[in-house]
This record gives sequence, C-alpha cells and structure tokens, in this order.
Amino acid sequence: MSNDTGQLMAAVKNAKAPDTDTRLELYRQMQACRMMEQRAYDLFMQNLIKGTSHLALGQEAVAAGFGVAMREDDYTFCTYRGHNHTLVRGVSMTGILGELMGRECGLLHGKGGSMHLMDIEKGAMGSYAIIGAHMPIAAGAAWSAQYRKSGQVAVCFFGDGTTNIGAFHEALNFAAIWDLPVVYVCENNLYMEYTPIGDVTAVENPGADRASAYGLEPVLVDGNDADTMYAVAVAALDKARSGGGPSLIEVQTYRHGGHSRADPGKYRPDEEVEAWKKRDPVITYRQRLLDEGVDAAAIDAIDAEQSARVDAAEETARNSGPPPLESAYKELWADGSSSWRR
Amino acid sequence: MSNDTGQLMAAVKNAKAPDTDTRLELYRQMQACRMMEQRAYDLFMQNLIKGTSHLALGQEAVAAGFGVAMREDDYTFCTYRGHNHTLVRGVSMTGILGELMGRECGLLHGKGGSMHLMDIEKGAMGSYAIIGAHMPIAAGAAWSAQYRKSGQVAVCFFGDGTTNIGAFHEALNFAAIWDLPVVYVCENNLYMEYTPIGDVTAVENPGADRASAYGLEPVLVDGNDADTMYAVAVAALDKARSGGGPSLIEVQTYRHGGHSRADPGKYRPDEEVEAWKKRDPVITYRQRLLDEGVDAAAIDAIDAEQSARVDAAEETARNSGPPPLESAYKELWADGSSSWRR
Amino acid sequence: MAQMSYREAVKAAIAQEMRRDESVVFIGEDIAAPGGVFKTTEGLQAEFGELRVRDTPISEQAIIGAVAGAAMTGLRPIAEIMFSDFFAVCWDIVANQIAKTRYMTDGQCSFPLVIRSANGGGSRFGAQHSQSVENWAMMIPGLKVVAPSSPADVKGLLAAAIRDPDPVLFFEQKSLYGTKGDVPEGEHVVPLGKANVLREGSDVTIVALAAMVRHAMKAADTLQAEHGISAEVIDVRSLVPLDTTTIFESVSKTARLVTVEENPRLCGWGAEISSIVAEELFWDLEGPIVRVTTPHIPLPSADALEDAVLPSASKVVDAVVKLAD
Amino acid sequence: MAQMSYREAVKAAIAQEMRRDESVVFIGEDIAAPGGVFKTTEGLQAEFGELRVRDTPISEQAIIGAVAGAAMTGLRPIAEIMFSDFFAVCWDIVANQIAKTRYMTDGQCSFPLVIRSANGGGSRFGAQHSQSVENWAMMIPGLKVVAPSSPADVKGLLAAAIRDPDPVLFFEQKSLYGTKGDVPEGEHVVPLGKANVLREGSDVTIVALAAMVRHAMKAADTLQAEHGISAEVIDVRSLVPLDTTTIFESVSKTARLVTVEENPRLCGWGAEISSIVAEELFWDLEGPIVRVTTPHIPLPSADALEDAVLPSASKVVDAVVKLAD
Ligand SMILES: Cc1ncc(C[n+]2csc(CCOP(=O)(O)OP(=O)(O)O)c2C)c(N)n1
Ligand SMILES: Cc1ncc(C[n+]2csc(CCOP(=O)(O)OP(=O)(O)O)c2C)c(N)n1
Ligand SMILES: [Mg+2]
Ligand SMILES: [Mg+2]
Repeated sequence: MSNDTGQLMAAVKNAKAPDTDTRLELYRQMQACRMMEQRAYDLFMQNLIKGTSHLALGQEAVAAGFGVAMREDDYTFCTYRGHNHTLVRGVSMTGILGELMGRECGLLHGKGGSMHLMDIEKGAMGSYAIIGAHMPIAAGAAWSAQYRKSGQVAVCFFGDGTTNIGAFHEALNFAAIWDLPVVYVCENNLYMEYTPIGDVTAVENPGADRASAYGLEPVLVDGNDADTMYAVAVAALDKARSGGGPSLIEVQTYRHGGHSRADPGKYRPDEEVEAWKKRDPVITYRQRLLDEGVDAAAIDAIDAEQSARVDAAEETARNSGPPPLESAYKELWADGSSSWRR
Repeated sequence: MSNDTGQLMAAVKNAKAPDTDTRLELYRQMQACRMMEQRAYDLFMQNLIKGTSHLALGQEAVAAGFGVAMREDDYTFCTYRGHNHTLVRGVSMTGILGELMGRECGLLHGKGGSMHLMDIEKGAMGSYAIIGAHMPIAAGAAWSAQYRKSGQVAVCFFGDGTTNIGAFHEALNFAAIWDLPVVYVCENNLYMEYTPIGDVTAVENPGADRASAYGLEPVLVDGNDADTMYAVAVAALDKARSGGGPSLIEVQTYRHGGHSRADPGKYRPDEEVEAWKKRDPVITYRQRLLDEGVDAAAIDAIDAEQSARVDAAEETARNSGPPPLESAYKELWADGSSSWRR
Repeated sequence: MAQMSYREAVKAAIAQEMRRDESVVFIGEDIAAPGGVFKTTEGLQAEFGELRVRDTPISEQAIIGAVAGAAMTGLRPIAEIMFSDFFAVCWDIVANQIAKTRYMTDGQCSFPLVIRSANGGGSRFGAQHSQSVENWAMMIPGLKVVAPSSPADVKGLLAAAIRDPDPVLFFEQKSLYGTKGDVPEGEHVVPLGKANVLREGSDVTIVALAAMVRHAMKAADTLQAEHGISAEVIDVRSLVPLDTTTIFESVSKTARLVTVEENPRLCGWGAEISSIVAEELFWDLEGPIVRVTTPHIPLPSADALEDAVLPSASKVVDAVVKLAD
Repeated sequence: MAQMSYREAVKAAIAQEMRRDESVVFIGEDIAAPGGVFKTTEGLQAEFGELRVRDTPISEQAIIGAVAGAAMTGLRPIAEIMFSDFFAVCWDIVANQIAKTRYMTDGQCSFPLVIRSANGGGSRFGAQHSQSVENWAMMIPGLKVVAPSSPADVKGLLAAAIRDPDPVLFFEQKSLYGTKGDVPEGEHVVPLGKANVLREGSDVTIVALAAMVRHAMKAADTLQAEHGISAEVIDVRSLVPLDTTTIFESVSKTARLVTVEENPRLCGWGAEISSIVAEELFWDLEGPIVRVTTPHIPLPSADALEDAVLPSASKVVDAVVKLAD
C-alpha cells in the first residue's frame, strides 16, 4: 500500500463534523438498523423467520454514513448481509421484516427472502447472495448512469472475503478503465464466514492494499465511526459524480454476532469480541453526540421513534398472510408469466 | 508499483552471462522455436493446417530462457500460444506439427489441435485455450509438488490480456497464501488480440503493477533477451524450489505476426512493428554470441541442425495419415471408453 | 429482398435497432474498432460512436455484469461473448443473477438485454471453442434462447431479441457465418417463440436448429428421392419460448419424430422435446422418438474426426429410414 | 450396521478413504477448522492434519483449478463447493478444463478428483442457494455425476467416487443432511453406475434421485394402499454412468414410466431418461412417459411458496393415477 493518502484520505482527514441535523440523521439510521436487526434476531428465535439470515449488527455506521450522504436517485448494491444498506435508502421496514418472514407484505412478496432484498423505487438495486456477482453489476448501473448523463452514482458494499474472488478483480479494472461513477465499499469485519481473513488473503488490508492494482488510491478508514463514514462517502460520491471515476474504500468494522443464524461465532477470541463491542458504533456515537452537546431529548426521541417503528413493522408483518400460491408462477418474464412454451 | 527491486530484480541485475554451452542451448531452443513456427505458418498457407493457430514468432526468448533453466520434472502450463513453451521441454517437433495438421502422429492424435498441446511425460502439462483457466490449475500442480515434497516447480505462461480476468486474481492470491512453488510469467506483447492492452487495463504494467496486490515483488524484465530470461527463470525457480513461494514476472515482448491465422495484425503502427523487429530475440542473440566471441561454426551448426529437424518433422507429419475414426470415441474416461451408460 | 450473409445480418440487425433506439448499446471484446473476430460487427463503432459500441478487457464477468446493471437501469444493452464456450467463465451472472433477479423480486426489474455468441463446431477449433451450448441456456429458468439458421432469421430474430423485455441468449452458429440468403429490405423483425415449418411432409417430423437445419433439409430431399419418405422439417429457432404448438401439429400429422441436435447427447434440447411429446402426444405416435446428436463427447479438432462425430444429413437419413422400417 | 446421519456419512467416507490413501487431500471454504457450514466435515482436520484438510479463500476457480492440477500430478483431491449454485462461478474449470482435458489429450492424463456440493431446495434459502443442478453436470461429457439418497449410499458412493479415476461431481442433498439410516460397519464402497431398485412393483416404474426418492417411496405406499397400483421405485443414484439396464428391465415389466426430478423442467435428467426410453423401449410402453419436476422457475424462498412448487409425494401420486386412468 502506497503512503500517498490521496484525495479521499485527505478529505476524511480534513472533514469537519457534520451539522447537528445530519448527525441526528446518522444516529437515526444507525438506531433503525440496530433495532431492526435485533428484532430480526428475536423473530428467528421464535422461528418466525425460516431459512437463513445474515445480520449486520455492529456494522451500522457504514450503511448509515452512505445512506445519509447518497442522493435519492443513487444506486445501492449490497449482499445477503444487506438489510441495513437497504433500510437506509428509505425502504419500508415492514417490507423488510415481512420479506424475512416470508409474508405477503414482504418487499418481494416472499419470493426473495433475507438474502435478496430489493426496492428499485428507492434505488436499493438488490442484495446478491453469490459472492462478488454484484460488483460488475454495480459497474453496469454506473455505466448506464454515465451514458445517460444522469449524475447518479452506484455504491456497492461487500465483505473482506469477497476481495479474493475473480469478479472483484474484473469489476474494479472495468470500473477504472471506463471511469465509472461507482464507489466500492469493502466492509472488513475480519472474517469470511468462520475463517479469519488473514488466513486466506495475501495482503494485510484486503481492499486498501489492492487499490493500486487498479490505479486507485488506497483508502482505509474506521467503519465504526459514523462521522468518518459520512465524510468518506461524501468525498467518494462527489468524486464519482464529478467524473473522477471509481473508488475502493476499505472500512474496518466488526459483526457482533455470528456469520449467519446457524453460527454462534465461537471461533472468535473473547477479547476480540469485547474490544469491538466497546467500539459499538451506535453506543459510541450516541455518547459522542451527548458529549458534544446535542440535546439528549432529541436523541431519546429518536430511540423511541425507531423502537415504535420496529414494533409497528413487526406487528404488520405478523398479521400479513403467506403470499398467494399463484405468485410462485408469476413474474419470471416481463409479461408477468412464467410460461416457457407457446 | 513499488520502487523496491527485491530478490528477483536483484538477481537479474547481478546475473553474469551464462556459460557458452548454456548460451548455445538458449540459442538452439530459440532457433528451434523460430523455425518450427515459421514452418507452421507455411503449412497454413498451404491449407495443411486447418482451424486456427496462434504463433509466438518474436517471443522465443521467453520460452527458451525458462525451458533451459527448468528441471526435467518441472511442470509447464501454457496457452493456445504455447507451441514454443511445449517444444522447449523436449517434446517431439513431429508430434507438434502433426497435431497442428490433425494427423495420427500428432501429440494428441488429432484430438486436441493447435491450442491444446500436451506431453505429460515431458512435464508439458497442457495448453489451455480459455483465458485464465490454467493459472489456478498450475497452482494446483504446485500444491501437489509441495504436498509430495518433490521439489518440482510449476511455470505458467500467459499474456497481458489475461491479467484482467478473474482467474488470474484468484490463482495469484491462492498461490501466495499457500507459498506454492509456481512461477507466473506474464508475456506482455502489448495486445490482447486486436486491442492495445493499455486501452483495457487500469495500470501501465499489467503484471508488475499488480504484484503487490498479492504481496509479491514487482518484476519487469526484457522478454526479448534470452540471457535476462534465463537469469530471471533461474532466480524464480530457485526461490520456488527453496520454499520461497510464487513469483509473478512480467516480461516485455512482441509477436511479429497477427494474433492468429485470421489476423494480419494491421491495427499495429508500422513503426512499432519495425522497432520490435529490430529487437528480434533470435537475431540479436545470434549477433551477441558472435560479438562476444562464440565460434561462428557452432552457431551455424545449430541453424543447420534445427533446419533439418523441422524438415524431417514436416516430412513425417505429412506422411502420417488422419487419426483412426474410432479414436474419436475413446479416452473420455480412464477406462479408455466414452460410454455414459451401463 | 437483399442477398446477405449470416455474418452481415448480425450487423444489420444491430444497426437497425441502434438507429431506432438510443438506449441500445453494445460491448464486447474486439467488437468495436476491430469489428469482431468473426467480422460480424464491422463499422458499428464508426456509425454509432465510441460510447455506444465499446471494446472491453477479457473480463466476461464484467461484461455480463455491466449489461445486467445497465439493463436494470434503463438501457437495452447487447454483449458479445466471443465463443459460447466462454459462457462458462461468466455463468453465475447469466444463470444466477440475470435469469433469477426478476423472479426473486417479484417483477421489480427487468433485464432487456441480449447476449450474442458464436456457437457450435465444424471449424476445427477443438473442444474449447466448438461447443453447442444452447442446452446450457435452455435449462436455466429465466433465459430466452434463440438460434437462427438463416441470414433472414439472424436479422429478424436478433432485432426481436433486442426489443424483447427479457434476457435473450442469442446463439450464432459459427459454421454458418459465411452462408448467404435473402433478407427482406427495410425493417425486419421476426417474433420470438415461433418455429418455422421449412418443408411440409406427411411421414415423419424432423425438428432441427441452427446448423442442423440444413442437414435436416438435405436429408429430407434424400428421403423423398431415395426412400419415398415424406419428411416435414421444422426449424425450432427458439428453444425458449418453445413453439410446442407447431411441433404438436406436425407430429399429430406424421406420427413420427426425429430431433437433430448439435449439442452432445445428455440433456440436450432434443431430450426435452422428446419428453414433452412422449408425455403429451404419446397416443399419436406410431414409432419411437429418435434423437440424432453429437455423441456424448467433447469435439475433437482434426477435420476427419470432427466430421465423423457431428450430425450430418446422412445420419439423419439413416435414423429416419430405420424408424420407418 | 450403524445408525448414522446423511451428514455424518460424508465425513465417514472421507475419513475412510483418507486413512487408506495418503494421496487423498481435501480443500474448501470453511471445511477444515470450522468443519463445514453444514457440519459435514467436523474433525477431519484434527485427524488428518492441516496439510491434508485445508481451508481456502472464497475463490472457487482457484479451488477447482487446484484440485484439477493436483489430480493431474498424482493426488486424489476432494473439493467442496459449498452450495451447488456456486458451480456457476467456476464452471469453466469444471466443464471446459477438467471434463475435456483427458479426451483432448487422448488419454495422457486423468482427473481422479471429487467435487462435493450441497444441492437442492426445501431449506428456504432462496433462488441462489437452493438449486438442483445435477443436470448441469450431466450435460457435460467427461463428468461423472452421483447423487445419493441415503446415509449408506453417501458413504459407499462417496468412497467409490474418491477411488474412481475420473472426475466425479457428488451432489449431497441439503434437505437430507439430518436424515438417518443404517450404514454397514467397516469398509463400505458402493460401485458407481448401478441404480437401486428400492421397491418392486408391476404397474408403473417411478425413477427418482436424491431427495425425490423418499417422495417416490411415499407415493408408492399411497398408490398401493389407496389406488391398488403397484409401483416399482428406482433410485437412479448415478446419472453418469447411467444404469439404463436396470431402468429398462423395470419398464419392460411395468410398461409405464414416471420420473421425479427436483431440477427445473427444461433439459432435466428426466428428459434424458424419457428420451432414451421413448427411443429404445417405445414398443414396450403402454402409456405416456410422465415427468414430475419443479416447474421451470427459480425457487421462491417463503416456506409456503417453496413447498408449493417442489415435487411431493402427492404430486407423484396424482401423476401416476392420471397415467393409469
Ligand atoms: C461464490 C460464493 N462462494 C461462497 C459463498 C458462501 N459464503 C457466503 S457469505 C461468505 C463469506 C463472505 O465473507 P465476506 O465477504 O467477508 O462478507 P461478510 O459475510 O463478512 O459480510 C461465504 C463464503 C457464496 N455465497 N458465494
Ligand atoms: C475467457 C476467454 N475470453 C476470450 C477469449 C478469446 N481470446 C483468445 S486469445 C485472446 C487475447 C489474449 O491476450 P493475451 O492474454 O495478451 O495473450 P496473447 O494472445 O497476446 O498471447 C482472447 C481475448 C478466450 N480464449 N477466453
Ligand atoms: Mg467479512
Ligand atoms: Mg498479449
């Protein structure tokens, strides 16, 4: 990794704290994510969510920083661990929890599930469950924006483990040579499933240490700090929107729970978990706002508001029925059908 | 690309010229390649070779440098442009020309063709025609050598264009984390088919500028200089054999003709072609040997010997019949059959 | 009518559609400045500019990912995969992403894109550049699959594929690029999902696709001339949607079915058609359903071997004669 | 006999073969220290060490390339592809390299390797983690394809696959991992290419695979009890090599064939078997060949929807009853 900090690192370094409204919005989004994911966990335990699910508890600052910084018509591409990235685009929480529960009110009416949330109206362009695939697809959306001169930017989130798959490499080279308005965000949470990322990666920082292979600035920032995430998001979005091409941003963060429902996460040293929990992005940010004089009542109001929101979303989802069986035979094709014959 | 020259670049810089026998052997191998490929071209023109073929005229020093430096039981993995890499392992020229012509005497009895030469007895582990695929396969052979503690090294040749496909990335990371005894040799001949490599690659040196993404030393050397190629080959093979892990070596070279039979190569500026022809690896090396006092008779003898060898190979191949039709139904399975039913 | 080669018809279709619709863009390896390794796209970049017709790196996942993302966001992109064998390096994005995302999201987005590719054998290119992989595509729910046999159909079906709101894999048979035929002047569009009865007959139905169509037609001539057997020949043209109506009409009449596939035997498209007929039209059949296919082997490269294993008119004749016995 | 789960049988087979043959090595994502995401390989690294059982990065092309290169050079490697859907990200190395290289080189090298993968639906994992892709493998010449339905067959067939000199794709049905059954004590190897007649019957042959076998068996019970129909049930077990002998014997006797496939309809393995029977055993048939399959759609994730579209015992009963009418 080069020592040159370049444009994005400089922007982060020089960034002033956002104004209070923005900070409260960052806090609101993080708290929404936190509470929703915790509720999703509870619903699993009650067997109301089947299959699998990958929670991003602990990684809220990344989604929030970008969500708040993005323009309404920007595009988000994320993974199976994408509930937060989807929610912060203004997507219905009922739709998300309903989808996890396989209900008619789900965003995809139960046809996608936890790993495939999408709300195209909100620019949430889908959650992709096969490692790496969404990286070139995000480049394609950025190419389309560039061609249409729409000024939109595509933001693509993925994990540390994803940096070792071929699609990562192809997407970054492709984005770089066409100067595409796409921001690649590598959320390094230290593990690919149950395996420490260092065991399977030739460099220390799986994203930042590879940026130069695509002629890009190495960017490595604290993913648990919402202000930092917001600053780097603003800088990368600006750069992309003004024709400066793609960025690859590695953020350091941690998931509080296991990889997925089936995983208690026991392979992680207790001290490591403890150390990262001390850096909980929601709790530390709350404290920072208080410390820096933000009105406690405003913060409490957000907590109450989001708590009520989650309750309401769960309630609606619980009361929603299973999707109609006919829907399984619909919408394979644009004509609404799934017929393969004439 | 880091400025640190590291172990391989240092070895190249400090290398003394090889002894005369080695130099004559380098010359012999280059001349054999040169004459065989020219003959292949002629046989095309006579429609005795069908389908397609990708000649490596101009790139002989790379194959020769490695061929001479490799141990007999080392492994070579190459591409459709792999006639030279195959030949220098001591493979029958008749077998190669026969295969190109689809004759029974062909290395693969006509079942593989120009793009798929293999002679496993000689360590020529195959020529692979889908870009990138052989890179992880070479890693696999190296892993096997490491596991068997055989001291063998796998050498894998590929082009500049190949550095943009996913398999390149996966293979290099994989080789690096397992410290595999494999040497990746990127022959940068400036073009991927008809497209200048710079148009489609985010970095200037497609191999060397990416080495650091795998924790490897950036290595960039003159691929038209047989002494240099020999020196870098010796250094990389030593490193791999002694447990030092993989290398990624970019060599700068040029193909004199088009990409394949169908291509006259008109997209290349005349001056560029001229400039590189002046750096013809066979002619310049011949001159260097003469200049440095090697006996002209020895050199002439090699020319005559290789010329006779090509003539003999062509003659035998011409006289060989088409492969027996039954062979098309054989050797899908290890039992020799191609039956899918019981 | 204009005489045009199969190769030229590719360009004609793309040009026709690019002229009428700004949202049509086209990317691939060596397709722009170089005009394609099969010279199918010469002049397109000159006419439509560097932004609409672009060369890419050797990054098939990026190429297919790019057209996927573009199709989701308002464009109608076309990608070239140089040889259809290379679908294997980007199959995830084709089969798992593009094919499934509309369904998974219950219709939130469409993929109005076309992936063109040179398919099939007969060119002595060896096993990794000669496959017929239309069955790879047919087996994936969510992909439309088209394979034309004539220049007119190349132009008309490719135009229709570009206009189609769903992803279409368009297989151009590389052994046909040099063949010529009449193509209607002016705008020409042939709807997807309609098989073409190329020759009427009463004794047996021969169903074929792409390069196999000419073998079927030649076989039909021979069958008539030498065996007094009247064969109906159907060019399937589109595997998805599949025109079972036309096939059923024919088989109800002839009571005998022979399929001619270039793909290797197991799980080829002929198996699917055979199984549909064996299920739904069983009582109309008066004899076995026979499949003529490439044997279940990779393709050898030597000309003698490749010719020996690919289906041919005479193999079709033999199959029909045996059936009629 | 020992009681063992389908999951445990995977480990038992690998351990059995690793004990007898030093050249057997095993790699994959999270298979070593973590014991596999489906807990199929727990304890193997502890017993056989870090060099023989190794975790890899998320690099399926590297994983499959590595076992290919190792198999060519003297090892007998096993790779895990975590979910069979992910074959799409490494399909080139599977289908174009491993499957073809022996043939192309006229037998110069073999690929004695096994790729195990968790296959199939029923777990509410959604469209990208639930596919049955055994037909993807069957259609590629040069791959052997095995899919066991019981713990005993998991152990015996996986052991045979490891010993086999050719590349075997071994599909473990993820919905069966928790099921239990008797497994012979001591060394247990079941030859590839032999179908298993699980129940004899005289009126109809039901051919099934993997998770579909239990539906077929249950359907046979119901058919007997409620409709007086005697069904013979065959577990195909191995798609390549395919035991047409056993299938033919049965269909010659029953004159009726129903296939039960989990893969989506088009070009499924049932189509191939149907087409073989329609061609070679036509005159023995007394009724249509019926295929029960997942419809030609991706799998929806909600439990209600997934259950509605997957084949079930009652769908098999319905198909047979209709056929017998
Ligand atoms: C091609 C592919 N291989 C393997 C998997 C299984 N898998 C799902 S998540 C995961 C780990 C991903 O790690 P990382 O990229 O760090 O993301 P994180 O889960 O930590 O957010 C793996 C291996 C997959 N979904 N796709
Ligand atoms: C996956 C794949 N994509 C495309 C091709 C077609 N193709 C064959 S050679 C080639 C160019 C390769 O360029 P480079 O790696 O520089 O090697 P060179 O031919 O110059 O030796 C291409 C695109 C292929 N064989 N495989
Ligand atoms: Mg991670
Ligand atoms: Mg090149």
